[in-house]
Amino acid sequence: MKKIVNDPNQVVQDMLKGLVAAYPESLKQVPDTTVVVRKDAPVTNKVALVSGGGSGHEPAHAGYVGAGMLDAAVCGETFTSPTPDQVFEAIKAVDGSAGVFLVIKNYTGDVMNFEMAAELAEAEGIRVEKVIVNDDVAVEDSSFTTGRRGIAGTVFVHKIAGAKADKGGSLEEVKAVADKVVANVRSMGMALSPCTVPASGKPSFELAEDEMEIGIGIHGEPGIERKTIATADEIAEELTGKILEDMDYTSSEVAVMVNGLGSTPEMELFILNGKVQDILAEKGIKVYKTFVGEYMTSLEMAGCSVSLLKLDDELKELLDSESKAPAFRI
Amino acid sequence: MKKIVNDPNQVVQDMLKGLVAAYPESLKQVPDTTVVVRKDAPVTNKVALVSGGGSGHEPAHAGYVGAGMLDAAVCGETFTSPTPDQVFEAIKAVDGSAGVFLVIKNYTGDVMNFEMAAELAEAEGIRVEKVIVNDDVAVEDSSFTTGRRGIAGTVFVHKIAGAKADKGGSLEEVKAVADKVVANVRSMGMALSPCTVPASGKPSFELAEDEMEIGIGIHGEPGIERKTIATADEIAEELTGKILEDMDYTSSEVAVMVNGLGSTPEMELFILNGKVQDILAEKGIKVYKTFVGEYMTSLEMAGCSVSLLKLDDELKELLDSESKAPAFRI
Amino acid sequence: MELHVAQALMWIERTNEKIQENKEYLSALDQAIGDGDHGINMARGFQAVIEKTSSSEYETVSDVLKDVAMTLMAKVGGASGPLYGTAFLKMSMSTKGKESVSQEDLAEAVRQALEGMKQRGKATEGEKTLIDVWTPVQELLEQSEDLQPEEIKKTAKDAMEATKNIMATKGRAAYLKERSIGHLDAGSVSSYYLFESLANVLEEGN
Amino acid sequence: MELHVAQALMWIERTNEKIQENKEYLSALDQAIGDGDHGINMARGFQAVIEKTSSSEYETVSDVLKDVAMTLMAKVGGASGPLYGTAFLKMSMSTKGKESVSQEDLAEAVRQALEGMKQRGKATEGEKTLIDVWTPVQELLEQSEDLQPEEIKKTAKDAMEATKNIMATKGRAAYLKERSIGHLDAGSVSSYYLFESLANVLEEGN
Ligand SMILES: Nc1ncnc2c1ncn2[C@@H]1O[C@H](COP(=O)(O)OP(=O)(O)O)[C@@H](O)[C@H]1O
Ligand SMILES: Nc1ncnc2c1ncn2[C@@H]1O[C@H](COP(=O)(O)OP(=O)(O)O)[C@@H](O)[C@H]1O
Ligand SMILES: [Mg+2]
Ligand SMILES: [Mg+2]
Ligand SMILES: [Mg+2]
Ligand SMILES: [Mg+2]
Repeated sequence: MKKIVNDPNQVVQDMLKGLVAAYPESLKQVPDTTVVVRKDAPVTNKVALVSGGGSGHEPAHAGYVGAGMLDAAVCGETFTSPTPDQVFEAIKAVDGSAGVFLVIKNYTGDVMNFEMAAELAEAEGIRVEKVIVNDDVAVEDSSFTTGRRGIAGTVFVHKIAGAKADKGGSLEEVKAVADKVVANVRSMGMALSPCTVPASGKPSFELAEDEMEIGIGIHGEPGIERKTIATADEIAEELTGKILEDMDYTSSEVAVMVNGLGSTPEMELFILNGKVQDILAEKGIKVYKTFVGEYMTSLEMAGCSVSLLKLDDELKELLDSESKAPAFRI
Repeated sequence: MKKIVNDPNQVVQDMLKGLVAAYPESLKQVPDTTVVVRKDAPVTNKVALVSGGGSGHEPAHAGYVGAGMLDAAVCGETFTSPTPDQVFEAIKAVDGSAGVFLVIKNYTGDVMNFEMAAELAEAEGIRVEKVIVNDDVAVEDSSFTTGRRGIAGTVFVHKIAGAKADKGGSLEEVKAVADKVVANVRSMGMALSPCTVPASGKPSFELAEDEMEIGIGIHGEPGIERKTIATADEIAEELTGKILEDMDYTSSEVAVMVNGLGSTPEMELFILNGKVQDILAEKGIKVYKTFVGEYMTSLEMAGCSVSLLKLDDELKELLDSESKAPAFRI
Repeated sequence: MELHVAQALMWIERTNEKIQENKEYLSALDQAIGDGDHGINMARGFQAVIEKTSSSEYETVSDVLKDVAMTLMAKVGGASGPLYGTAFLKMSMSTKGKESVSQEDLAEAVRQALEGMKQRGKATEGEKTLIDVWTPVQELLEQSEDLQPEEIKKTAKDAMEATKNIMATKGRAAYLKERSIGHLDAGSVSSYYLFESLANVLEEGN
Repeated sequence: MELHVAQALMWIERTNEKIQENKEYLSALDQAIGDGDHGINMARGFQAVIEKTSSSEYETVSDVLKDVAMTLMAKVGGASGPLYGTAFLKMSMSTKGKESVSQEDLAEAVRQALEGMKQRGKATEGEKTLIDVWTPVQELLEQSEDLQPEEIKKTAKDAMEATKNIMATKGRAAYLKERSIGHLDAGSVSSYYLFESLANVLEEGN
């Protein structure tokens, strides 16, 4: 394992120190927690957004804290959901009396820990609502199973629900628009190489020199299918195809996100994007806005995901409105 | 070699297609060239900035094209300086009658190709000035050799000279402020793993599992020293120490850039930044602004660089002024 | 068969030892069909538990279990943190006010723990989770009179091993569907350590 | 010894063959002390040169050399592109108007090419660059009467091999300082191919 770290068991605390040191004008850490909040938190009478999850997905989630997006990010151990007490600290730190909205990615751990925190908060009289993001079409969507994972599409939820709250939306309105994003966003990912959690020191899986893993998550879990490595065009076809199979985007307008998982150069993301745009154009799907870069990573995994969000006028306006989060400036 | 590409010999053209498709509202490609310019180029009566170099350093340089930064980026083959005809095309495409300013990184190839283009432009009556960026303290600064390389500090030149031009600075004024940045910026890098140029398919060098390379450039060239891998704190000491040895930053204000070379997770960059900030604080150097992320990469190389720019009031103001470049929004 | 404060503490210590010894093994099991952190999570949690309990004085078993619950809840994270946290919290509540814990009390405590975990995890038996170990152990405690600790161990072990052939429908392993078959469930193995340690402590106490 | 259009074209073809055959080798040499693209750059450039010259009609050697110059300039990039581009441009200018190119003409052309490259690269002899091959070849052409092509080959080869022991002060290899010693300079090897091919063509022409 080759990493720029000190104590592999202290990476999250060390990271947070360096993070708030980088952006002291906009972020602060709640003392003795792994919670990062807006410098001006709590913002009175604004619905506050709290998200988070395991660390290792940077810039998610702390990079999305800022006016127009999140009020707090709760940073768990690497790839491990944060504990309820930490989420509760975040809720208390940002509550501005208009209620707190939780953006949760659909993993058993995240859901349980955030829900327990919500119970603690409600017991103290704080109004809490939530959305559970499950955009990953690689996983079957079934009520009898854990269901779909939340991956890069979550960033659209942060952006759009954050903008709604910023514009004075009520807790119900914020929830309504977040639900709308979740209903309209789909993602699909693939990997060329695994990643190594610092505390474990071992690669998450092994792939031969000519193999790729399709339907990968963002925690180094194995994907749904192992295949011979393909060209960028074929990968674009496969990822986009799976998304379009899942939801009908015909004659709609979309936001596209081509997300790098960690070590895939931007060059390759742009090459992939070229083909994604061609595919959408062929199908008569109009692209309103495109995001190419690292938005939801999996440490130094090589690979990418494609996300499509179907837009209406409300979503477009909220997507375009100002954000001051360090990792998502609009 | 595991990469998301189609034809390894066509990666630059394929990348540019996907890049302008991603940002159609702000970028356009000059037809039949590898030149990316602002959508609204040429901007009349504004000094135009042209930069570029080999590809593989994304978001450099095309990601820095936009109001407030560059007018054009000339994209060479991977790690290979672009040819004079391409640079000349860029100059012609952005010249708005106030002169064209070239930001060149100090590599023999870049310098020669850009200078030849400047000669072609001058022959056509276009006024051209230039700056040669040489921030890398890993390399000895001597007039008898090639001299220092230009690395991540170049991004500060783009930002600040770009802002000066944006505010109506004359060609001479833009050159003066660019020279000031170059005089005040120093960088130093290190790598944990090599990178692979798509057309070559072979890693640029080999490093054992417990080795790191200090004083690395951004083209996969070997560094100046090979060492046993160290902790983040030790790496911060080494990189920052080398910079502080080279220039006296005592009681000055600085901008800090902690730049990832490609596959180093943001988590590690922030861990490094934590220690860099401590070191600067100890020395009484005040940090005005910090940038942590991937600004000047070397494909999927693992590693990082640290840059320090000594600031005065003019540089602060220009650093803070608006930029609409996709990869550098302020 | 009776559990006092000293034995409750010893139960937790033995469990911690097992977890620390098998940290890598638990992570490797989780790696195969999950995200490879179960050993790291449990080791971090039980390390903190031991630090807490070894520096505290306890009057009742319930108090011990409560500290275990709160510490696990705050230190484990992931899926297993809230589940084990809930389990110990329910056991603490169920044994509240009791001087010592009989087999009957334990059966009731484990029943409530299991209920709590099922609710928390929206899981039921047969989904390849730690529920598959807790369920038969709970039934055993409830049904057998004059139970031999050895039987707890055997029941937990058999149940743990049986998770190998189940297809996961809850937890991360569910993403793999059929591919999850043929691997042990990591959480079931850590639950087995818990009951194995309990049995050992009960045996020694006899 | 005399060079006509047909021989100039053959010179370029032979050089191209050498470059394509040794593309990987040139890159490997550049890898060791540079950035590993010299073979890729030269192969891309000469590929384009051949496409251009094989589809064009030429009246003079100077016209051939000009197309070579412009194509290399536009296709190679890096440090070698402007250098070789300048070299061929200077040779084209120097031979302008000549029906055929004598040894004397060639000596003068190479002298001007060398001057142009030195200026362009701000380099001089002994810095471990292709200048170290062009310089002795230029001297040979100028000084020897009735030159045997074999001698060009030998001079270029010796000079190329001698770059191994030089410490680089120009080009990327200069970053390595002492560590650049012990490796051949990639650009000197491609320059050797150029002169080797020239010698072969001249030999055949005799
Ligand atoms: N919904 C659930 N209900 C009950 N147990 C579950 C559930 N999801 C996961 N588990 C248990 O948790 C274990 C995984 O714990 P751990 O690896 O620590 O957390 P995570 O899955 O968040 O990485 C699984 O092996 C399984 O036994
Ligand atoms: N300043 C210079 N003057 C003359 N020749 C040079 C100079 N710099 C580099 N070269 C030559 O160019 C060769 C490298 O070419 P190439 O690898 O194609 O370009 P780059 O160095 O830009 O990657 C070197 O081997 C050397 O012979
Ligand atoms: Mg986990
Ligand atoms: Mg090069
Ligand atoms: Mg796990
Ligand atoms: Mg080279």
